Amino acid sequence: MRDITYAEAVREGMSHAMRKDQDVFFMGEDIGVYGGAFGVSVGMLEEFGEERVRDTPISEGALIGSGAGAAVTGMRPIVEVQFSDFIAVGMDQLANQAAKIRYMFGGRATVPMVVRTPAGSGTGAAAQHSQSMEAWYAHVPGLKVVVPSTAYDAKGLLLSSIYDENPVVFMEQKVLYRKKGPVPEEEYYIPLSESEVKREGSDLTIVSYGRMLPMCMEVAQELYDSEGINIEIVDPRTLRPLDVGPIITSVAKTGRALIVHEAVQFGGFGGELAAQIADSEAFYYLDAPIRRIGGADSPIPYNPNLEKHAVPTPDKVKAAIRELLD
Amino acid sequence: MRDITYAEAVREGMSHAMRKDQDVFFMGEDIGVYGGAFGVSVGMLEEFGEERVRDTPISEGALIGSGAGAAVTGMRPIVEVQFSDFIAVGMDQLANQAAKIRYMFGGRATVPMVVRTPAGSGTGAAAQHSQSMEAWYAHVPGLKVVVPSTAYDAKGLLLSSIYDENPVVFMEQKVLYRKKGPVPEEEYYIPLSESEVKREGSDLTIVSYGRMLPMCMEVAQELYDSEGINIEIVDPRTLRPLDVGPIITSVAKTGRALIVHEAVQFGGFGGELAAQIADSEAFYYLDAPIRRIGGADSPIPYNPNLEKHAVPTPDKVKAAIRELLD
Amino acid sequence: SQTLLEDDMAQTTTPAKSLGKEKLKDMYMKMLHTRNFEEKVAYFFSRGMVHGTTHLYAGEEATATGMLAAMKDEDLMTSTHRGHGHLISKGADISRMMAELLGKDSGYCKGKGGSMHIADVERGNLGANGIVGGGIPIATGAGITTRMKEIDRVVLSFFGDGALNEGVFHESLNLASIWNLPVVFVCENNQYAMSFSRKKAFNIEDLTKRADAYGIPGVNVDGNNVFEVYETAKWAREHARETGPVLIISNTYRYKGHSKSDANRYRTKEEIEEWKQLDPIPRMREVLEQEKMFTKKELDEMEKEAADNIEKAVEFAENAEEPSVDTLTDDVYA
Amino acid sequence: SQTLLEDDMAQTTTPAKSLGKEKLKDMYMKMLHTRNFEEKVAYFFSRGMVHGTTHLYAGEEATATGMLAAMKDEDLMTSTHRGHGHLISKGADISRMMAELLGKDSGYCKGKGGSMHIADVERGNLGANGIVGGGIPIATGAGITTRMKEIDRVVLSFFGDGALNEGVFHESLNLASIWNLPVVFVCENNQYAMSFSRKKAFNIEDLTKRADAYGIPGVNVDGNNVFEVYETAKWAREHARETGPVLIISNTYRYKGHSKSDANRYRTKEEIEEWKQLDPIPRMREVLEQEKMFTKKELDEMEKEAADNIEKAVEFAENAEEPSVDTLTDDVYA
Ligand SMILES: Cc1ncc(C[n+]2csc(CCOP(=O)(O)OP(=O)(O)O)c2C)c(N)n1
Ligand SMILES: Cc1ncc(C[n+]2csc(CCOP(=O)(O)OP(=O)(O)O)c2C)c(N)n1
Ligand SMILES: [Mg+2]
Ligand SMILES: [Mg+2]
Repeated sequence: MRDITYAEAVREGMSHAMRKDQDVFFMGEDIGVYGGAFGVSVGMLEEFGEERVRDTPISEGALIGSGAGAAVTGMRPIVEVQFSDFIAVGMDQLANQAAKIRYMFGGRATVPMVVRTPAGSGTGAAAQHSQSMEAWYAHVPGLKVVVPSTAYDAKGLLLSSIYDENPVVFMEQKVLYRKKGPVPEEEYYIPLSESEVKREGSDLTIVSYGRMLPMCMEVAQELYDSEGINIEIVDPRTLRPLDVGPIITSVAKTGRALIVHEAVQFGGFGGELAAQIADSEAFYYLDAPIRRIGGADSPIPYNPNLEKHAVPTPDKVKAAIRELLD
Repeated sequence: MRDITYAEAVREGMSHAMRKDQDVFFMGEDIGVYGGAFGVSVGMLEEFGEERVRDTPISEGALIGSGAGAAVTGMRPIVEVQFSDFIAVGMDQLANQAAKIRYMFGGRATVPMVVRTPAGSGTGAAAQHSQSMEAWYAHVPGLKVVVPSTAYDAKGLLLSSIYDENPVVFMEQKVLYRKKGPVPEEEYYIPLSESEVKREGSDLTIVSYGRMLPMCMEVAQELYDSEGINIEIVDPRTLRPLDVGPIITSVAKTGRALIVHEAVQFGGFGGELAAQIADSEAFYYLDAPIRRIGGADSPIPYNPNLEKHAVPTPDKVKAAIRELLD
Repeated sequence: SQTLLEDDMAQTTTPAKSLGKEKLKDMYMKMLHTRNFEEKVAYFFSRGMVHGTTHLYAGEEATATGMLAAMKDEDLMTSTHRGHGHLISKGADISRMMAELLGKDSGYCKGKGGSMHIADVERGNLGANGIVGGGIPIATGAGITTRMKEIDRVVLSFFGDGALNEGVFHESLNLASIWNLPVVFVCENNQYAMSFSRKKAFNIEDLTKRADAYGIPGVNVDGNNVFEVYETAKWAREHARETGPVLIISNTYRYKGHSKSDANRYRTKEEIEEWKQLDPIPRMREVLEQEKMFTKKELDEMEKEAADNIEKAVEFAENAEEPSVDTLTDDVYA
Repeated sequence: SQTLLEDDMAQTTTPAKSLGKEKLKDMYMKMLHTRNFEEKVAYFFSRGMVHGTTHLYAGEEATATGMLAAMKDEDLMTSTHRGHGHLISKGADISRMMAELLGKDSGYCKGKGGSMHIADVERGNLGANGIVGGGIPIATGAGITTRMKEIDRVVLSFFGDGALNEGVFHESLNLASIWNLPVVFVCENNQYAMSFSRKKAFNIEDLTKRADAYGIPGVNVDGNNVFEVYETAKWAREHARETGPVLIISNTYRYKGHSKSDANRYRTKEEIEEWKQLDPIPRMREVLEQEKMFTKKELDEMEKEAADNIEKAVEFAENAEEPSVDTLTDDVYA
């Protein structure tokens, strides 16, 4: 299997679907000739033409809302929001319209739309271009929320998202865009709402996703190599609807849970994860408190050093592991 | 002390501030001659005039954003968003502008604005007029989030919110608007970020706020009267910044924690509460899993019976208490 | 763009005859059904027999009926919080509408949507909307589908004068314009957004200036004259199909309070009475009589039939089943 | 509204003399500072010496300088992601700007904001903004304060052509209009929103039609002619103070890529070259020479001085302290 980047994997996922299915189209700001702010869609305008790769004005409300309208009437739009922070501009159309249409209409409509959007900090773009707001979307019944942590997952989860009948917020990870990993050339589907054990271990369970997942994998390997600590890592991949089973099973096995995400810790998705563990049979096996490591309680700062410290670092993760194992 | 309604308490809080301070003004949709969709501001136009009680067009982005702009330049605007669901329309201005201005500007600005908004279901207004989205705001550093559960708290917390130097989302509880309670006539201030033990007990801790608080109080009294179960109830009142101390202390004392809120359970603020308990010294005193009861995993339905079952009911709370004490 | 309401109000522009008896009867019945439906709902609410709130269309019937009479069955529509009239004119089943208002399982939304969310996607009704302006982007998206799939149809998007000041109105009209989408945007200017007068909400007298800002045609129409609305709608449909979007400002008036709890403090009884002189239903009847399309008796019979139909709908709805609590979390996901 | 760019471009409307030497020097220096600042920042970025991204104002200097030269110190301003020029023309300290770009503690935002968030509220700069159109409601709110406190000042709100299609533009201009707020809205139409051509983003040629929709004056101005901008700004300021908001469309062009990573695939070299023929800085210089306000030598000296000042700012910034990691969560709350 060749190695390609996370960004290329996303592009391949979109392209497979657009090649075989005329109902799939793609719209967003600067996705055409510019190739997307992060180069994800380079070449797609040339392959699919202006009708199916639609550059839009800067109008996030109409962008998300017209995606929903196209979806309800038979298309499968892929809507790119250039930075996930800008979803706030179209939040009503996402959360009050797209997410609720099916339910409000008594099940008599579907909204098969994907909102693809790059999330996270690490690019020096500061407070309004660096957020990880998955907790917002994950709180909205009717939405699905997917956060891929590898190139392989990105392609397979994106294809499943495009063919899902519900609105999916697909949160790509900016700083992973250039990270390479093995990805099959052909089309493949990773089912939504299936958590994956990304590393097996027995001493402690880390639940993490997105950009933090590879970081945790490295920390785990390092601690294994240096100290023989044996960490299990579970990646939920889809946050809503959440497949909590493998998380509970893992924590019941290891007796220790550490949750790591980039988003601001307070009110972040880690709260949901901790709460589900704390009210499951795993509770009875806990040998230590359930620990979370999330982002600092501040907007993302510009200064590179501050920015780095605004999100979980390997050092913080190691320190937490040691404390929990103590 | 006379009894007045929760809505009257809110009006009194606003009126005190507007009488003594010309910098305080009030804007929103239909707050003037109409007196507000829930009658909260009846009579205020007459007392304060059109300049200080400003009816606005239906433009939530400009409403919240111009509130922020007025606040940064020296006013203390009270902005009413007619139903809290509509905050989604102006979410960018709230979360990306108002909340972040101070930090982005290196602390060289303040945004003393209150966004008052009625939240919750129970009025038959269905999916787009019934939400409780406190978890969204509580995840945003820079915002404060206040949810008063009594008329007394409403007035005292509102006055503190108006005089706070930060943007505050003040989530009024629709179905409590007509509920009466003792409220002093004079001006008084309840500090933000102070949790209150609303009922003392020893067997189990309920953490609840807003509309669910009085319901939990009734359940607790009933169980005490009928079965001698002695429940302690803590009301955080301000969700961000959270005063978690009294919650931890209480759970450490009772060994059992039940969290009750109206908002959709998955991804709700209860996750944060559960997670903080599960990673505190109270963890070591827990005699049972940490239980949450939140809203159903659906938008709010129209049918009254379904609507009633979409949020925690006394029966569900009682059942959970019995289970935890078992 | 045409001249304003004040000038046009009195005149009927089209010989009704040309529409034919069947069509005219259909239109008149729809207006009657709407009026009777709303009166019945008002009664229910005044007696506390229905849950929630509702926004009644009484007084504005000519807009929905005139617009939809010029549309084809396959045309799509987005509606508003004040949507009963749109639904009835689009051919919705009044019984299932009433059942939805009573929160019943056989209602359009299985009792989950209520008045503000009635939809019937299969028949081209993409839904009422509780968010002011919320349906405008959705209509725009339906326009994208229509163009991409090369379907010969248009999308009709209703919204109020209040919605003209929402950001999504602006964004959507621009998008529809640059992509030449087949959308007929219809602003029902009933002079108020809840309590807020159009005169305070805008610094322009002629709301079609909003169309100029997107380079699309804007037309004022006497929204209480069903024939004028119809003629304009016919033209607009053709323009939308062949060229691109159109904005129609249909100038009309709401008789009832904004919603169930409205003391009407922001307007005068006199103003309401003045507008009632321009009631679209008697005005249509007058034309039908003048042009001798129907006899007085026939028209009286229609009126009775319409009232009876509403009673039947009520009976259906009252006897319909409540949804089971077990369905609470059904239909969140497909 | 005035005629469009294409017609006006060549002519200079004002005798520069009337402004006086001091003012003219100040304006010329600001344009030079801006250009030099941007060239320096471009260099830093091309060498990977700065973090993040940046949006350079080179080519558009006459708009900021002309607008702000007509304003008073006490006037307020909201800026954009492309804000360095606004700041410099508002009189910001170039050293503290540069320090902010390098993320230093003595930068305007203590290194927390960076290029996209430089603000100086005390001196009336209510901030650059990372959200397209994000500053427009804030300017509107500052207009409310100004009217309520009866302060004799105006608010200037800059934004790009791309921002014209954001919902908050629409909502804010309407609000400012109905409340007669003293806001001068300035659209810097540099022909592109990132890669998206104005010609594709709008179905109107004359963007001042957007002003008509709110019943406020709209004026096109040659944004590369600092004198024309200045004259328009003077008029606009008076109108805003006395009557209410104004929309100015300043037609100009950006020389550099949209941000650091831009291959310029959406425009041609020829187009860029054509616009460079209209470079606002030589055009100003030419007028200053023609009207004999300054000698060649004086002008050359100004150019050198401006370049030197930037070097000093760089030196200051490079030697400035990094913020301590302990400050990470400071200044979230007041
Ligand atoms: C985003 C949003 N803001 C406010 C409201 C509350 N609201 C419901 S209807 C209405 C007035 C709407 O006026 P208009 O658009 O003119 O329609 P009309 O009711 O007159 O038919 C308001 C303010 C809402 N439903 N959605
Ligand atoms: C709400 C929002 N959408 C998209 C972006 C990404 N973005 C930044 S600048 C820009 C183009 C802005 O164009 P314009 O307003 O014309 O200003 P210019 O860059 O040309 O000065 C875009 C799309 C953003 N920052 N905010
Ligand atoms: Mg109206
Ligand atoms: Mg531009």
